Amino acid sequence: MFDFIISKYNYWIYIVLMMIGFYGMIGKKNLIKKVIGMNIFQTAIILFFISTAAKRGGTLPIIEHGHGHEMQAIEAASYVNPLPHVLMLTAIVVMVSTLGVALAIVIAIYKRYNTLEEEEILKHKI
Amino acid sequence: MRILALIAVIITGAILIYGTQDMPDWADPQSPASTHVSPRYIEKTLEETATPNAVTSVLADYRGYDTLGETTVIFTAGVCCILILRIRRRHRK
Amino acid sequence: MEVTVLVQATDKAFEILEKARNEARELLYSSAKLTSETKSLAERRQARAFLSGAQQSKLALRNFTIAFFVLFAFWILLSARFDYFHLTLGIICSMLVAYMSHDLLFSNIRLGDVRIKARRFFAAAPWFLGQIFSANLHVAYLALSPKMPVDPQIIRFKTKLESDISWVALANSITLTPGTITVDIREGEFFVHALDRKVAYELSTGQMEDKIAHVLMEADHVYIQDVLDVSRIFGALK
Amino acid sequence: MSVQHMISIPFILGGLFFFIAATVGLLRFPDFFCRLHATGKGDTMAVLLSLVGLSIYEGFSLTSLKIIFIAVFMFLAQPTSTHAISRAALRCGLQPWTREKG
Amino acid sequence: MTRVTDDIIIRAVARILIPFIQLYALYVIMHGHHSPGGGFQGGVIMGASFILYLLTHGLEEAKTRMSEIRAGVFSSFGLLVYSGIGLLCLILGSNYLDYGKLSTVLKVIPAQARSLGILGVEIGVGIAVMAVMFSIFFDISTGGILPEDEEDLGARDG
Amino acid sequence: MSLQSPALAVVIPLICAFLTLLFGWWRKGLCYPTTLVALSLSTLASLDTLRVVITTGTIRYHLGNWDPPWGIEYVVDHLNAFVLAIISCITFVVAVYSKKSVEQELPDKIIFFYTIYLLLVTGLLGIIVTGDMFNLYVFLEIASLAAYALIAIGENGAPLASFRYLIMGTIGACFYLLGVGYLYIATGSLNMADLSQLLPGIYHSKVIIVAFIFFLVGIGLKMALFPLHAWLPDAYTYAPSTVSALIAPTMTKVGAYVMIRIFFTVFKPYFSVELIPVTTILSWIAAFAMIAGSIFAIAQSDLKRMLSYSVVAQIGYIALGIGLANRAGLTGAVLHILNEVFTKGCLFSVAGAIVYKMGIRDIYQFRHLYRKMPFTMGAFVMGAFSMIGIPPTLGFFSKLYLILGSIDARQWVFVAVILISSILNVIYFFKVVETAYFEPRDLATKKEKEILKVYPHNGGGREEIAMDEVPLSMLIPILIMGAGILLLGIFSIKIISTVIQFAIPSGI
Amino acid sequence: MDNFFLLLGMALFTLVLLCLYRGVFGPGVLNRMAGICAIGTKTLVILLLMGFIYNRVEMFIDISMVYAFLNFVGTITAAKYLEIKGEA
Amino acid sequence: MILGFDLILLLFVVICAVAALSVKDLLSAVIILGAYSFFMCLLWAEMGAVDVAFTEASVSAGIGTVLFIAAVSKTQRGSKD
Repeated sequence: MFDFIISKYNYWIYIVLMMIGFYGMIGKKNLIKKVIGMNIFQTAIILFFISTAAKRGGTLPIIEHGHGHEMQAIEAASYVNPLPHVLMLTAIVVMVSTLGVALAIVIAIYKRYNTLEEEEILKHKI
Repeated sequence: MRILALIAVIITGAILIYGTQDMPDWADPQSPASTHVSPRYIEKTLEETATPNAVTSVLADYRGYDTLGETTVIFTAGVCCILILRIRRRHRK
Repeated sequence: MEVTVLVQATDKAFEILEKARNEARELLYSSAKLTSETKSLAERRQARAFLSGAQQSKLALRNFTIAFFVLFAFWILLSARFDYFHLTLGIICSMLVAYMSHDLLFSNIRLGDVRIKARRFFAAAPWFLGQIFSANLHVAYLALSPKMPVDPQIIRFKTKLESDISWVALANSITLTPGTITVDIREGEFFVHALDRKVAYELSTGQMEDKIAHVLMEADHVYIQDVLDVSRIFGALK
Repeated sequence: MSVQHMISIPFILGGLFFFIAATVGLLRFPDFFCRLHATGKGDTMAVLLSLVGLSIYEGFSLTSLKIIFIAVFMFLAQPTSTHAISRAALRCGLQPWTREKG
Repeated sequence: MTRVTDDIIIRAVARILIPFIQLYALYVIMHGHHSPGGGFQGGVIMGASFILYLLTHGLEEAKTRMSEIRAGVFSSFGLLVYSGIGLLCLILGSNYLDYGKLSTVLKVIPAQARSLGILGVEIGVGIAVMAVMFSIFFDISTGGILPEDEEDLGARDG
Repeated sequence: MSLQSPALAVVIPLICAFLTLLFGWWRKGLCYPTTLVALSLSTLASLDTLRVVITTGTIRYHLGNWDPPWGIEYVVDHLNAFVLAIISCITFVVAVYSKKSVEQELPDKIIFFYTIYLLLVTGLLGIIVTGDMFNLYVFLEIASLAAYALIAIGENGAPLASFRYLIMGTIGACFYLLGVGYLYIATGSLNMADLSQLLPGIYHSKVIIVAFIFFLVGIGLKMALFPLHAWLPDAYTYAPSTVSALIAPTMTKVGAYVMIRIFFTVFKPYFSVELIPVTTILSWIAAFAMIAGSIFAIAQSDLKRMLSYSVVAQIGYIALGIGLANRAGLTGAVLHILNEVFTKGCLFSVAGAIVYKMGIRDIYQFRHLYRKMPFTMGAFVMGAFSMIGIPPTLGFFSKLYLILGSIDARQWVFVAVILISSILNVIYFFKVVETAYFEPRDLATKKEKEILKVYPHNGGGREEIAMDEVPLSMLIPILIMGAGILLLGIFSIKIISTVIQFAIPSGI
Repeated sequence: MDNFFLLLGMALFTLVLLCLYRGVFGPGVLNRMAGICAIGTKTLVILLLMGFIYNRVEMFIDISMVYAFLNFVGTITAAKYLEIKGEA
Repeated sequence: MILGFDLILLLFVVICAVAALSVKDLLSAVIILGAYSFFMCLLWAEMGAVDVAFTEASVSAGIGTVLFIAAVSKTQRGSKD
């Protein structure tokens, strides 16, 4: 059991982070807090993906002596898996785009209701 | 409401923990994720794209269409911000 | 030795030219007042162009060239690749950045000054480093000693330095040296937070300011600038 | 372990010492302005020493020059950001702590 | 957020740093092949440099370097570079985004052509991201309200 | 060129989106023509794709010329091509419709509106065409971001509705991404075809089950499946009318398409039907959605809100078809997607037209509308018939297939649910039709007199009401959609025999 | 030497934890900013240390440099906010 | 991956996440979120994902924080939870 927990500890932490972010998204009433929760949530998922890429004894996915003349055989096992990194680069971009749009909408809401608390906005009777 | 959120969060966490049990160990070099598709990227990146950085070659070439989508996403975000916020103020004179 | 002699000489020159400088400054102010009465931005811009006119346009190209070389050196430092492809890229990129922001990097520069400045800077650098080191020991002593003998206070003094770069140098040096950080600058007046009275007293002797003025050629600079400006303004007014 | 490495170690340890001093200062000093003394000065020196040590360890190359460049950059940026924060604090109306007021 | 700071130190330091940050951003874009980085990261840093300029020198002066109209045009232009390279491959008779086909135009081996294609794509991404980052910050920090005497993107009627 | 048409269908709107921004900076009036050209070209490309698929079978298009598990590929089979064609057609028609409405509602934002419009279409088409799990996520985000922004520029509570949609949509997209990650960690592949070959070996792994659950929840959020639909009514109600007419027919249906794709292509029917009983659960949820959505719709007096709840109910129909997981049921689901797209497009366009002409949305103010806008109301009636399922229209056939599917599955409850839901549909649509057509002319109650005072142009009273139809650029698209419902209904057997019967995933 | 760097990194992390105390609990925004600024400088060194442990310093220098740049930008922004709006 | 660093950083990340969500002052929350992003960046650099770390350092920690602060300056700073 202990071994089981130790061998996957990165995943446990990502689950904890994801729960924190998820709670921030649906449990908090302040709109900016929701956006912060969203940020944490998405980062947690990125952490999960990067964790899948990790490889014991692997180094960065940038080929050493890449531009040299000697073309040695490249061992795939000695480099970290690059594919999740690529996916997560895209996901980070999506994250920041969503962040920008969310903040723009928050500002639009604030212009209209002059508050950021969801309950107070609902009192306005939309 | 807050209790409901907490319950939803805990259910999600429980499902995730349930799913994690069957995952390969962390940083296992023999996991399917590291053996099925990805080795080719590392082994062939120099040969096929003349780019030592495997991440760049995958990003812009092997999966270049994703990157086009990614750039479109950010472009969309920029135009969205303009669309939502920007107001043209009339000339006073 | 040489350094102190130079300092004294420049200080002398400074004193001698103080009077002429004040007169020239009054003239400048009055002309600036005249121009500021013209309200519209375009006219003001024109007036500014008139005042700094020919020198500015001549300097733009030189600024660009110098900025280009500095940036290209920076590129080489970053890139560490010497094949033709990357060097060409470097030249293009440096030119691009130099074109975009040459007026940011060097607003007003003379080649002759740079050499002297560099020499003086390297002459003064050990002193600065020593100051910084002692500052850190001071902080470490304060932080680690059980009694923590701090007696903070804010002092203020007026500086005689003029250009913004020398203000920056002074403010950052004050921040890095023992027991003081620059908190605010309002119209040439420095607000400094000092950790105890002793450093506050040391600061008010103005040793730091003199050093900075010397290194950045503020004293000589004022002299040369005055001569140039006065003649130009007189010429313009006549 | 070559001579180069031997020389680099004291630098790095010196950097570590100043880091410790700065952190302790950050925690112990009585008010915000005094804490800024710790971060503004201590960290700058510590970063300088550590980076110089690391660049000595790396040996003479463009890489080590780059490391030195980071140190130079920090020398410019760190006091400036300290100044910016402290100025903001003063503009906010934060009163400095003095021994008389306690 | 868009007013000029009256702090001369921050302004001067920003003035000195901005060209270096910009050159660094270009370096990051161009050296995505050999070290971490690439179009996106470089574009973000470039955008950050303009944001720093906007923060320290105020809106009016920042507009002389990067206005919202230029940002809009640049963002479209960057994406056009990317999709244009893709279309070029398609016109040359291969699939969309197959840079290997560019070797017929560039007169190099296909692997090298792919490398150059990646570079071109990265430049496009960098331009677009730089402009969009500035644009988003511009909109959020001003709340989208443009100054009076400015012409908005598309103020002219057709 | 027809080999390239799947890529062109997506890339042309994308490139034209940038061009729209550039042209708009030059001349504002160029935006609308550019949009039309882009969408018509895209529609042609997608119709060409459909033709190629029908004649030669599945198209596999390798982007960047890399082989599938390594690169991204487009896989266009019958299902894809069919959905691609209908989505691109409807977006084109709505684009034609949009001109006047946008000029009235959003005069300042025309350039950005059309840019985002094209980007939304790009996203939707990209989702449909792709054969790669992660690529789908990227395009899903493009479409979603565009939708958030388009909804946020509406009136009243639009920003808040859009913000809620954003939060819910982000949760959905992230759950989807998490599902992709779980599949990736278990198999190491992202390609749908590759996954469907690798997955059967590890169907009993807990990782796969969790991934499936996350797909279900994530896509359920995106397609507003019943308990997760909370964001939808507000968002569709407050959005500008063109936006409602664009998003309501497309977004949720694309979600439904993704659900079919993942349930039956990525996971084999063996997994989703037999191994875990998720389709059974889905069909029960769908049954609740049908009833609840219709009941909510009855309670509304705002036309757009009523239609929004109707969307929830109709999503229930589609989900029921997916949940039944047999040939007739899936045929019904795919046919109902077609029906939904055209009907909801028509109905929301009519709602937009009424807002454009009269400025009213409350259905109790629709008195004598048929005299003022006979063609528009005719199209509305056609849409309502299709929603209810009156025989020659498309809705009848889709419901028929759903009922057949239920009978096949021996689920008599669902037959009853479909019938009850149809009756509820009759109730809420008849309310509108009654007010607009059959309300006696001189029987204005006190309340209605008040309303007439507020809206004096609503023709009330005894005087003869002149015909006052919307401009042609709005009317023609509405009529096309209205006629489309009828024609497609008449030719539905033909459609099923040429396309849909091949679109049913193998193994069912 | 790797172990030396590892130990050094651990020591720096301990310091970061102490700074994080100021960052999380520090009364008011300003103290938090000071704490997080202090974290920034330490992180920069840690990044370089990681580079030495991986034996690929030249890759990590870039990150460390961008870190330094953007930390500066962030601090200036926050300071400007406080300057305009005041501590409330 | 460097095991010791990994564990410590995961701890930091969780602390920062909790703090960012529980602080009442939005500006503080945003600044702590910046620190969270910095730790994430370190974590990824430590796992060998240099490109992702680079992106995170530039995007989340740089632009993200700046955008958040700009948004807070355009709205209000207090929060009820």
